[in-house]
Amino acid sequence: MYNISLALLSILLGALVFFGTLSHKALRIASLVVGILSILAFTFLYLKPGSLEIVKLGVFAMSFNLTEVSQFFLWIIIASFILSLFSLLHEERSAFFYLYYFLAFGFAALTVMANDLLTLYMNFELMSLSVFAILLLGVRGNTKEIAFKYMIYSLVGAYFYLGGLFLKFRYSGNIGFGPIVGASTLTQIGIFVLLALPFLVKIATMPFHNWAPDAYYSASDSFTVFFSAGLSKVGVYGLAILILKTFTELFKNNIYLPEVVAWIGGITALLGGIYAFMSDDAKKLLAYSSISQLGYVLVGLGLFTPYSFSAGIFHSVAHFVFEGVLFVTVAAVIHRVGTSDLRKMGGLIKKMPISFIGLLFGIIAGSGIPPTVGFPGKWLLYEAIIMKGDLFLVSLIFFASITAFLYSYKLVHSIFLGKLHKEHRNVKEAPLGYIIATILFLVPLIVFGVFPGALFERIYTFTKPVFNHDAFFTLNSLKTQIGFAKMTVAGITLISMFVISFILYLVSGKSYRAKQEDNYTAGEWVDEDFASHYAQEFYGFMRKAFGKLLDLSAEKFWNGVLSIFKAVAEMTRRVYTGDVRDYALYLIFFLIVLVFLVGGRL
Amino acid sequence: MNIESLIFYGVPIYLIFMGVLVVLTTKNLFKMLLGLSLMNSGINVLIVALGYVRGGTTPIFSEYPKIYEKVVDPVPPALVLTAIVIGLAFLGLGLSIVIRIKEKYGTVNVEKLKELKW
Amino acid sequence: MVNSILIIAFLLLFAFLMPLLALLHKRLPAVVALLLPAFNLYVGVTHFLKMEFIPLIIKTGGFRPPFGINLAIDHFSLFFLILVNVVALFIAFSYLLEEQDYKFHMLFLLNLLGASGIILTGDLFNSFVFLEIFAISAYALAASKREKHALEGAVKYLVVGSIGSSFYLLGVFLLYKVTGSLNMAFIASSLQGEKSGIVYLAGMFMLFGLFVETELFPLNTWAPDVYQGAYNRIAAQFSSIISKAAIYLMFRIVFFLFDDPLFYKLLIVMGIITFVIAEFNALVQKDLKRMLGYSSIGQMGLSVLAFALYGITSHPEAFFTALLLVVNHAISKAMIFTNLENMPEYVQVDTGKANPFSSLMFTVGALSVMGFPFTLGFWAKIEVLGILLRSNILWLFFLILILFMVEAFYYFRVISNLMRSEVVSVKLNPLLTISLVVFALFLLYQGFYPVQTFIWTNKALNAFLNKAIYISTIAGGL
Amino acid sequence: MIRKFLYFVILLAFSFFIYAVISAYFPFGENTLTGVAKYYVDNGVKDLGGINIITSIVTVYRGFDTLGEVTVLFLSVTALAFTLLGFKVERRTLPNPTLIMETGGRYLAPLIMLLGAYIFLHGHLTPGGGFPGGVIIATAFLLLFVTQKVYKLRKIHLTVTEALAGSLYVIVGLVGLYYVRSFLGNFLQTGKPGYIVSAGIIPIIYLLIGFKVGSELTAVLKNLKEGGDEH
Amino acid sequence: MSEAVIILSIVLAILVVVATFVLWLTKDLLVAVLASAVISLVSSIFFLILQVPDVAITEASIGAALTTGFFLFAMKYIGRNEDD
Repeated sequence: MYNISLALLSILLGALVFFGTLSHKALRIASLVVGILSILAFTFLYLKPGSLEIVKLGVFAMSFNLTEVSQFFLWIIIASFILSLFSLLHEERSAFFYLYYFLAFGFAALTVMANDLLTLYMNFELMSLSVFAILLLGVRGNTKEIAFKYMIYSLVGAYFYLGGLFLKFRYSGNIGFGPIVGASTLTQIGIFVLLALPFLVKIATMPFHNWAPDAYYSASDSFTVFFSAGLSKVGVYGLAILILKTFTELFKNNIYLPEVVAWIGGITALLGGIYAFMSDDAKKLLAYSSISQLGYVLVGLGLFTPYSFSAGIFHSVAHFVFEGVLFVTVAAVIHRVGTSDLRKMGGLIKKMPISFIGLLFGIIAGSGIPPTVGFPGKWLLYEAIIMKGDLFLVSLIFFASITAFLYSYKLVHSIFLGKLHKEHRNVKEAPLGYIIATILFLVPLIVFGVFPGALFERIYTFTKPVFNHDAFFTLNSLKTQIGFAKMTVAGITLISMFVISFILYLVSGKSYRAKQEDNYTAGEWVDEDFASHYAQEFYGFMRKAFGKLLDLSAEKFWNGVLSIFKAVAEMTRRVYTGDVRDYALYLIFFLIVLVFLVGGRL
Repeated sequence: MNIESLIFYGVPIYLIFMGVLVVLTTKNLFKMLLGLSLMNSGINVLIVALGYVRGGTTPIFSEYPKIYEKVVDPVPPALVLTAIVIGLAFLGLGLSIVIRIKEKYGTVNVEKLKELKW
Repeated sequence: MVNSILIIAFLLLFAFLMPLLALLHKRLPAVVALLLPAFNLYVGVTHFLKMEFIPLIIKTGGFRPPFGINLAIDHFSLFFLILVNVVALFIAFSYLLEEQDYKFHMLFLLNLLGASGIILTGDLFNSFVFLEIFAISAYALAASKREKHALEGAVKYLVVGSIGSSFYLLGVFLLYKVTGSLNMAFIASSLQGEKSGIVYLAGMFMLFGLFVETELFPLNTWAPDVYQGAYNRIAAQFSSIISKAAIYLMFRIVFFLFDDPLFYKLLIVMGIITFVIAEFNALVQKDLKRMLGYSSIGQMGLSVLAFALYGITSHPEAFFTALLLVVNHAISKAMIFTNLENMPEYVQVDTGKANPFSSLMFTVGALSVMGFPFTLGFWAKIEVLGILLRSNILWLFFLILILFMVEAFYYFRVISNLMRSEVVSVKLNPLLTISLVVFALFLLYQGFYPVQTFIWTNKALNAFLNKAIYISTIAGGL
Repeated sequence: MIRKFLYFVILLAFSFFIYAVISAYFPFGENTLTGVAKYYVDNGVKDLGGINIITSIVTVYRGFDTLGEVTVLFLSVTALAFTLLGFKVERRTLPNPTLIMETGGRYLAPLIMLLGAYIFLHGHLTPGGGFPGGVIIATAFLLLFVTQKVYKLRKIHLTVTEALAGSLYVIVGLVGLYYVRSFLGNFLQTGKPGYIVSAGIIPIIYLLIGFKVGSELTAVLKNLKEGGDEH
Repeated sequence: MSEAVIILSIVLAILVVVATFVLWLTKDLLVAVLASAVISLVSSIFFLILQVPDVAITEASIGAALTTGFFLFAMKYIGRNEDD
């Protein structure tokens, strides 16, 4: 039994769901359930690491190998896929959507399992293609343009990757993940940039990010769970594998490259956060938050110290968990409310309590508060940067995490708190699938928060050969040269603080419980249709502060590049004047040129 | 250079490039075809002239088995026969297309035949 | 094995008999136009499989070369013969039910005859005759729609092409004057070593004639107009039969007769310029067929570039790449162009209506042209990049890479518009549907497991590279 | 006007350059027959028995070319008819031919046809051959077209003639393939050079070519005169 | 070649040059067609001078007679004037 038949299985399941959807609603749900179960069964029964597998294409043999790293990320992808399927049970899409969905999963799995660069490229391209197809079936916005934008970004990345692949082949003689020997540092850096580009695009690093908000905004809500929590991990995996296996020496010896990569990550984290709390659409906000969180991951990977690297990997898991739960809950809310515009929501806390809990924990984790999964990674990352001594970067990250607080608060407040809109009076709790997914997401959110060691020892297995550092963690505590954190203690302290404040709130004098409808503004009644919801101009003042910053957009830059190409084309096409005499003139002049090329020999 | 080569090489080459010149400078498709046929006949004459042998006779041995020792190269005429017929064929097709263009566009002026460009 | 001169003989015979057949029954010409490519295909495949490495000489007129005209058949020519006839069979089969005057099928057959003759013949002037046959039939086919745009494109092609072929004739005759023979092998054997200047002049004249047919810049100015104006099947014929036969002749002549760096350098420059300009122009086109036409031109330039790289660096892979590109482009473009038949309401690049099936077929073909993984084009693209890198021209490598991105850009723009365009249900032509599916499956299968293509291409490659054997087999007698 | 003159000067200079090159490499008149030409001149009559070497080359040695050439002509006729398909012409506005023209044309045309037949029958003995003969026959019809007030020619006759002639040409080639294992090979006795019945298949081929060319070119003239046939 | 032939061919060459100029510069297509007929006639005489009577006959019949006929028939639809 081969690992890669997971892809085959997913294709089969895709076909199954396809026909199920064509036939009947119940059959669709049934086949989806079958899909969940069979993938789970395959994962737990058959997936076995460390077995090299070859698929002969006649002239080229695709080689797959499930190493520790691959396995680590494969688990994330499978988990996010299955959890997103739970919420997908309640979405009714065209049959092709499900087919592409399973295909995307299958090729993502193959990409992660790939054992050489070309195999990785082939499956990566097909993954992008199926995601492109899914985005074409999106639900909001101008899906045509958005899908096209996504495809072009990933294709440009992939083509440069191909160039890098060939350069690596030229210098090292193979297309495996092995190191490049005997090439100058500059060449290596160039090859690294080329090879890393598609993955940077996938994790939406600035300035390659502007496909992401639109794509997340337009795509189907359940797919975004998989998209953000699962598929972005392919990018993380690619970067990790490149840094771990191919460019280790480069990152060890060169002093500038890690700094630069880390700084790009930091800037991404900060700007992503700012854009996040500036955006008024729930999914765009989450998209930017995802971008910013992946910025942390990039900082961790790029900085290339044992702690930072482990922190990056760990934080990518954390990203999977809390972005997953955020997207699921928001998807639930959108499923019920019918809009993704934050300004049209509010006060849903009584209506959808479980979703509220889920989202609350999600944002707590997202802002990195113990005892949630968001904390250990960030803590370790801070430690690593401080040990590296790059204080500017520390401050950058610090500001970034402040923005995380801001957008988290905006999210929870404008959806669940504040005044209830009257058309939402009879909104019910989210359907079962969403609830299950939320709860399933909450488990790792707490567990890995309290016992990060469980993850860190997996990570340790593949960071140790590179850094050969000794273990810095126990099951529930982290210890570096300059700091020590025990998750249970930190968790208990925070929880106790919560409890104390709650008790104070209870014992402190009488409090009038206002209904969600009756709000006062300056001591006067407001009639129903007056929108007193605070989300109208949430953080409006910030817009003044960051005005200039918000104006600069990478989109403009890329459009400029495109317009340069088009200008060249406008020039070249002028040659084809529709006049026959001009054509004959070209002929004759070309003939003269040819004869004068011979010239000397005559 | 001697006068013969000036005539029998120069005139055909001149014809070729006059044909090209007519194509380059006229606005009229019909006249363009005239120029092309001019070019063709120029090339034919040039080919035959290249095969000429001074003092040679035509390779028709009327009183066989006597074989004349100096005959002109018999291959170029064979090729030129083909080339002439091909030129005729080309001309017929070109004329029919030009007639249809006159029917559709109402003109054979190439400056008005610029609907497909860029 | 069937005597392969029967290919040409039967094509001629039935072309001549076509009026009488049309008198017998209205449908008969279409059927004949379907049967003859099948026969050619049978002959070609049997020869390709059974033939030894030594080229086969078939003399006409009862005289051995160089006195009589001979057909020289080796795996290389058979490769192209099979390619051309496969596409012809595909087109003829797809349009079997189409209402057309019998003269149209006659022109189709004669065009195929010209292509096959160019591919099979071993005589230079004979190649000129066949070149004229297929050029003139191509003019007529380009005009066969008999509407404004078709006629305009046709007349442009006519003027440009006739100038080109006249100079080709002149070049051929100059070669005759130099070597005293018209047989390719004899000319090649007497042109080995140091060449006099007039040979270069003759070569330039001949190439000048061929560049028009192979759509190289700046002699390809007619091509986009023809592609835009003509019927879809004619556009497919242009991009998959006519230009391919011409490029075959160019390969053979340049490599056999004028094996000289000057010509290879020239071809490299032409190829690069053609590819760049064609891709850039395709980027800003509004009309879909014109865009596809520019893309075809670009592919021709790319394959010529690969071939010329072989001449410079003498890596056999380069020429292998050229052949692979030719095959991939022939099949995928034939697919795309004939598929346009199914989406008549989609003429602009970014607006229109289409039905899902034809959108899918377009996507498959476009992916193969772009060289997406698991299509045949992928291997071609890989080979191109590999050979560019191997010949140590990094700037060219990255230029081609960026142009691939441009190509992907305009194709995916069309694809994303097609997928989201509003659905209309057109009545699909069943035969066309079948053949489209067959070709699509071929592209995908060969993309996944390209062994057959590689083996056959390799055989053709070996036959082509051993020109010593070719020359000695034919010219050894003298 | 300036442009015209500029082009003229450039092309003149270029043509002079070409002229210089060619006359430098191949001085006019000084060439000795080498290669195939020499072979043809020496053994042509022996091989085929036709005393007109050019004819022998055209029909047998390079007969394949000639077949192709016939094909080109046929192709252009087809293409012309196809392009003019459904092309309507208004009745011609030329003045009616006078009595002299009509009578003269009527009596001249058969003679011209006879001349054409003579030319392509004696192709292997005298200058001329199938193509000029056919063309001359066609010119006879041209004369009739121009001079006769009403001259109707059934399309079907032309079609059948050219189809039969062309296919017979190919069949002659195939017979050669069957008998002498070579397409268009000479499978007849070469006979005694200089006589009308000699030179193997050359007269046959020229006969067929004559008929074919004549009918084709007549068809072209008919199409050009009366517009395309409607579909 | 003998003197007379050379003189003749010089005269013909001058005739050709004149005819080409007429063909090039005239606005009347009929004149142009006649000029091209003259040119092909002259070239057929050249063929005769160059000792290839076969080609001469063919060129005379095709180039001079038939091609001119084609052009004249076609001109019926196209019109005499170049500028329209």
